Amino acid sequence: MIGLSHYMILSGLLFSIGLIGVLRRKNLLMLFFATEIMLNAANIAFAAASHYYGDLSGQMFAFFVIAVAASEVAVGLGLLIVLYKKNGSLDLDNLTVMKG
Amino acid sequence: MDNILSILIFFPALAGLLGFIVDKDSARAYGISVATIEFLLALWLWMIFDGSNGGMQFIEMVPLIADFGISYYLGVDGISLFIVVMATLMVLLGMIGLSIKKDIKNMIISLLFLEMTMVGVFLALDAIIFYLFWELSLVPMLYIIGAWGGPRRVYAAVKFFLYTFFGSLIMLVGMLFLAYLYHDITGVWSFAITDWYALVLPFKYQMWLFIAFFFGFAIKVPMFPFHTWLPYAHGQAPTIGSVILAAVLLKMGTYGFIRFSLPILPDASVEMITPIAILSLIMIVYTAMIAYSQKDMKQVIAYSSVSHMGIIMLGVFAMNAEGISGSIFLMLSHGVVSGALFMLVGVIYDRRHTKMMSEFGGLASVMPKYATIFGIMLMASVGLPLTIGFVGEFLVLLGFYKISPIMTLIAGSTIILGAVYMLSLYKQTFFGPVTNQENHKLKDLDKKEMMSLLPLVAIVVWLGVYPKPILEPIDNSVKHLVAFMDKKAKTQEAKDIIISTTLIREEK
Amino acid sequence: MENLVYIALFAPLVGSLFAALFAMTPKNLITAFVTSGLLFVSWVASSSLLMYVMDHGTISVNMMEWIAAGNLTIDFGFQVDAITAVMMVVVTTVSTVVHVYSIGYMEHDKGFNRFFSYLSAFVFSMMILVMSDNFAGLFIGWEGVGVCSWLLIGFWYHKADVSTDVNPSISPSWAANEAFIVNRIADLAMLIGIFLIYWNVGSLNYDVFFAAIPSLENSLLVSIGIALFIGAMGKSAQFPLHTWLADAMEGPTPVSALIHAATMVTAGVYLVVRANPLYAEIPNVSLFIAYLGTFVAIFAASMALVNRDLKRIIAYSTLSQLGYMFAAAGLGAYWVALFHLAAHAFFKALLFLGAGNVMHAMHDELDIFKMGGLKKAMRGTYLYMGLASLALAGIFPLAGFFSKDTILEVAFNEHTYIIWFVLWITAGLTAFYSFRQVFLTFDGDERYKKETDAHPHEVQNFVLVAMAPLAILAIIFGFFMNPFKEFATTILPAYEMSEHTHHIAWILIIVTTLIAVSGIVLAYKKYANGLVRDEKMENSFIYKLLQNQYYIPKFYMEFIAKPYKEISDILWNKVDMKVVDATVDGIAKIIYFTGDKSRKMQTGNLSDYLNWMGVGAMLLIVITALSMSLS
Amino acid sequence: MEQIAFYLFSVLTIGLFLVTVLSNNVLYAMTSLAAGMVLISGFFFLLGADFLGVVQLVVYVGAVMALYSFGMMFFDATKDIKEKNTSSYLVFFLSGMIALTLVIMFSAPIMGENIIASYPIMAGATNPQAVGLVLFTKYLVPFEVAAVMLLVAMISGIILAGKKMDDSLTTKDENHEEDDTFSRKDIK
Repeated sequence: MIGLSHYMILSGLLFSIGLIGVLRRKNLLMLFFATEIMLNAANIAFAAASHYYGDLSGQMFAFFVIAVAASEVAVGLGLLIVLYKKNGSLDLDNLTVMKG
Repeated sequence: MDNILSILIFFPALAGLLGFIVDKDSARAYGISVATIEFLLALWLWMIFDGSNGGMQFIEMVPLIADFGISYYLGVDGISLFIVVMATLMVLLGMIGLSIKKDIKNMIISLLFLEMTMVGVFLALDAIIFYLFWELSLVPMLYIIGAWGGPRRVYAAVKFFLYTFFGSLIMLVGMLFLAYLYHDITGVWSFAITDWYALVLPFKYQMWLFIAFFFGFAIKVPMFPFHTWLPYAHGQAPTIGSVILAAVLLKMGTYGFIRFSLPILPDASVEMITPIAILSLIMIVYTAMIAYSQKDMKQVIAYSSVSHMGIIMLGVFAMNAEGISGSIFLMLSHGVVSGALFMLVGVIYDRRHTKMMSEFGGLASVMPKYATIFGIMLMASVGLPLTIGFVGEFLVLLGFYKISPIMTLIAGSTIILGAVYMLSLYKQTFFGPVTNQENHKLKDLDKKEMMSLLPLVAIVVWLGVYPKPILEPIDNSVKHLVAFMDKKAKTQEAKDIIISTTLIREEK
Repeated sequence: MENLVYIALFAPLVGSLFAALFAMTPKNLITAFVTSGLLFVSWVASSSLLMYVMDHGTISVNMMEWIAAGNLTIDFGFQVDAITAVMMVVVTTVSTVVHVYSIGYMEHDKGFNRFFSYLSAFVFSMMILVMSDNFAGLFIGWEGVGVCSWLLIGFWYHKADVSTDVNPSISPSWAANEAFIVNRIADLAMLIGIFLIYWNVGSLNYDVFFAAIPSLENSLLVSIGIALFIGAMGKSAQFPLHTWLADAMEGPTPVSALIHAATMVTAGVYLVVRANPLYAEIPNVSLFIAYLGTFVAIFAASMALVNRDLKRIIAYSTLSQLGYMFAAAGLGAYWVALFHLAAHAFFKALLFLGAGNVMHAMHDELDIFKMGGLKKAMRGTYLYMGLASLALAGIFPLAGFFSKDTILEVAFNEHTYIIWFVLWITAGLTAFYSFRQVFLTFDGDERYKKETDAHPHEVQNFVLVAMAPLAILAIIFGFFMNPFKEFATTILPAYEMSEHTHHIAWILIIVTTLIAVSGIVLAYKKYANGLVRDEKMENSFIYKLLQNQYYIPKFYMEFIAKPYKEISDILWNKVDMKVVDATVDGIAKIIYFTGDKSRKMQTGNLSDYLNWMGVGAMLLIVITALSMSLS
Repeated sequence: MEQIAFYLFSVLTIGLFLVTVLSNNVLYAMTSLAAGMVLISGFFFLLGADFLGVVQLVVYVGAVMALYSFGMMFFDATKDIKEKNTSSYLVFFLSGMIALTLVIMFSAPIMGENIIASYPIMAGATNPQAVGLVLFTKYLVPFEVAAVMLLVAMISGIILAGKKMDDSLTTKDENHEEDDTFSRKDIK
């Protein structure tokens, strides 16, 4: 029987994969992809919790997470385009204006 | 008038806001008139104050954040009343003697805001309000030192700010913990100091709280070894800054001990008498010696302030009415005297733009009035009887004698060492032939300076000869406090000490 | 009668304040007249009080409350009893004379008005000292006279510091500071005594304290007695706090006469006499006082033997006579001490004022080796000084004879033969140095013509007239010994000689007179016909030792003043700056340094930031996991 | 049946996402991401959250992926991405540790025993119905806010992406080159 723990572990693994992406990749677009993975991992956890506790709040959260993700993509892509126009590349290593 | 305390606090600040629209040339006159009104208000408060009542008077209370027991809570008793009067007086006289030309408007406004915070600290009965004013007082002072100070003003101002700020943050933690304990015991939140008075705390907590408060207050006093910000601040601050700093801001520390540590944590206070007394003794002797080796007049007075604050601390921890009353009186007298001395150094600095004693000599021949007033203040500073300095010093030493004769003997060396550095200063500056040609053409005190100094001379003599109008209300409040501490102390040991320090030995 | 008390007390204050109004204006004779007049008023009031007290006993008045805190209440209370009345009359007499004298002496001084203001302020302080009915009031006067003495010693503050070879006192301002600081050391002990009294008796009033003495433990009384006596030692310049007195001669001569001979320095004696119920209870301390007084008597006399400074010789002789007074007081003969105090005040003030005349004539030259033969020019002064010196030497029938002789009798009576012997020797020394000074100054060849360009002249007549009361008192005061005794012993314990002493009293008198006379004769032989310098003696060790005051000032300078300055400098430069402040700055620097180092973490590269975030996130998760598993 | 589906989906999602994260080619990465999203909606269906599954499909696979694809047109997607991965050790260590701790935490049988559902799933209503009921009652305000947020995001996306749209990147670059050549000539 599949329990809550299974989903949680799966979600944890997916989240870690996303984290690997966030940490490893230098291309901003790939970072976005990795972020999406992490968000989705969280969504699975929400949905699973919602299912196993019989409470709809988890689904509601997942729903809002999706909304946020959508907005993020919209704004983020816009920013990426601006950035690309400015720099001609999406490589993070080129963005060091905040060097202290 | 029920809201006199609020008026007293916020009148200068509101006037300061209005000050932004005052013309630059009339800013000083505006400031003086505001400070005069404020001083008259303070005097009026004194007039309507009931001196025989040792408790809080003119209480104002408006809940601000009811859930956490934070309220706008003011009150005045004999302990705080005179410090407030003194603070308003020193601001007024400082403004009269103000010789700064640069950005005078900003200076006046800063001073008025500073006045609000100072009055607020002494009138607040809610810990949060107290803390607010306590921290706010740093801001105008930082500005005054940083904008009008000497060549190393930025270093001095930052050091002053960070050092005292560090201490008060620890104090804030103590306050929050105390409020938490109060909630734990009574089930309601309250930051009112008078509520905290009712709290009987376990000894272990008292010690921790005492240490937390100690950091906040001790750095402000400043106690050895936390005193090193003071010489820099005084050395670099403009005259008015030094005057206010020495006269009022330092008193916040010792006032804090009396208002918080003693009544809220009586057992810990009794326990800590010896450590604090040792620190105070080091302060007294050590800084008196350092003062002797200074070459800058202002530094001498700055270090002498530390030395005198040591006596005040000793009096606070004498645990008897004589000592505590004496130390409060000494706070006032030190405020008046050191304020006057700083003004006097300012006078000579305005003329010569140096404060080095080696530059002077023989000033008594050139500036007799100046030398006379300086001499009177000097004598008050070394605690000559019939000047204001003696009463407090005498009472403090008398009070502390009951705790420890040996320590009193060491502390009493202040009357010798104080004379040593002060007379040495006076001799180097005022006596001997006029060696420096530039000093020949120095002008004696002008009207403006006389206006700001003569009232202080009058006070020095008046309160030295007849301290009763001030000493009596102070004493009533202090007796109230000591009786309260005795009632509240938990351990028998502390009770014994508090009782025994007030008793005259019975005849056989 | 209350009004008389207030008049006697406040007349000098009014005079002082009046003169202070003119302090910064050029010389104005009115200040001198007003202050002198008011002092005369005070003298009249004091004398009438003396009469009144003789008939009616003690007067007490309470002016107002001064300090009240806790259980402590201190009033401005004044009481006039026999001791006080005597002191008041002595003080006002001498000070009135000195005031009038000063009109002549300070004639050309720029600070004429200021001088009178200070002088009257001093008299006021002294009056408070003797009239107070409690120790706090005494302390007011005690410190007040200290300040006035500071002001007056440093009156010529404009003089520059010179090395001790030129002037052992360095400068007036230096001497003033020394006097003030040394006195403060003693005052601290006095304060401790006051605290002890308060915490054990609950009041500082003399009467309350004296009444409580029987109920107090002996060890406590000893502590109080010692503390108060140390206070007295400072003001009365007893060894080892004596160095300031000789240096105090830097002040104008009338000041030396009034403060450092007649009144202020006797305050210590007054205190011991006043506290006689205390000292009567603690015989050991009293005996110590007597021995110390005896020691100081001969110690100071020995220094006076070789000194060449006119005023310093008189200062040492003052010191020596104070030793006599303490010896008497310590032996329990309080009224004798008081009597000697009064007699001494008269003839010593006279001596000083005479010295002032000489100084005036010699244009401030003080070296007696450079004088000689002045009697031609200054007959009146010669007379006065000779008279005063005779009195000082204790020659019948002058005042000093009676008082000093009684002290010797007392010493004999108490079977403290060492004290008697030392005091007896000192009597001889006293006679010798007094007349050495007189002869060197007034007799012999006129050395001043070679050594200086002074043209000695007698002072104005009114000055000589003003000095007359002192001269008369120096002559006749001794005959009042019996009435004085009667009067004083209404308050003080009556000291009676034993039968045995009575029997041999006349032998003692002869012996004492003999040594005094032989001292004078020796001085006459050696110096009356001119100065013969004895190189060998002047280079001898003892001579040098005495001339350098046993090297005590040097010792204090080298081992107290200089090390104190050095330690202060070290504390400031090394400890405060390099340790305390450096620690604070060090902490700030560490914070700054870590900030500076960790700044490099801010590469600006988002990827690095993300890595750091990952580290942080992991730490948080691990902590959460741990805390959850633990709980 | 459920178990089979769960494990199948799990393996596939993990694999696909790993491809996304590790691939150097944007196209592969995006494709595998889209596939992974679809599979995640499968989990939602498995968990009975039908509505959420549909939303996932519509929003992610439909809208988001489309946005990415359009976005990619601006960037040169055919080239392999060259990155210098300096500290992949750290990355894998960190992520591995996090995964490990998360797994340990979530597999620990300590949590969630006494959680009480505040909005229980209504019996007899289908999932979309229940979602609708909760969404438009309890979560109405957040819902509206989310809507506004989406609107704002849309506008900002348009504005950001539309900035300087009138001068194209390629022509701009050419112009620059021309400028450069001109300037070079001038110098010569």
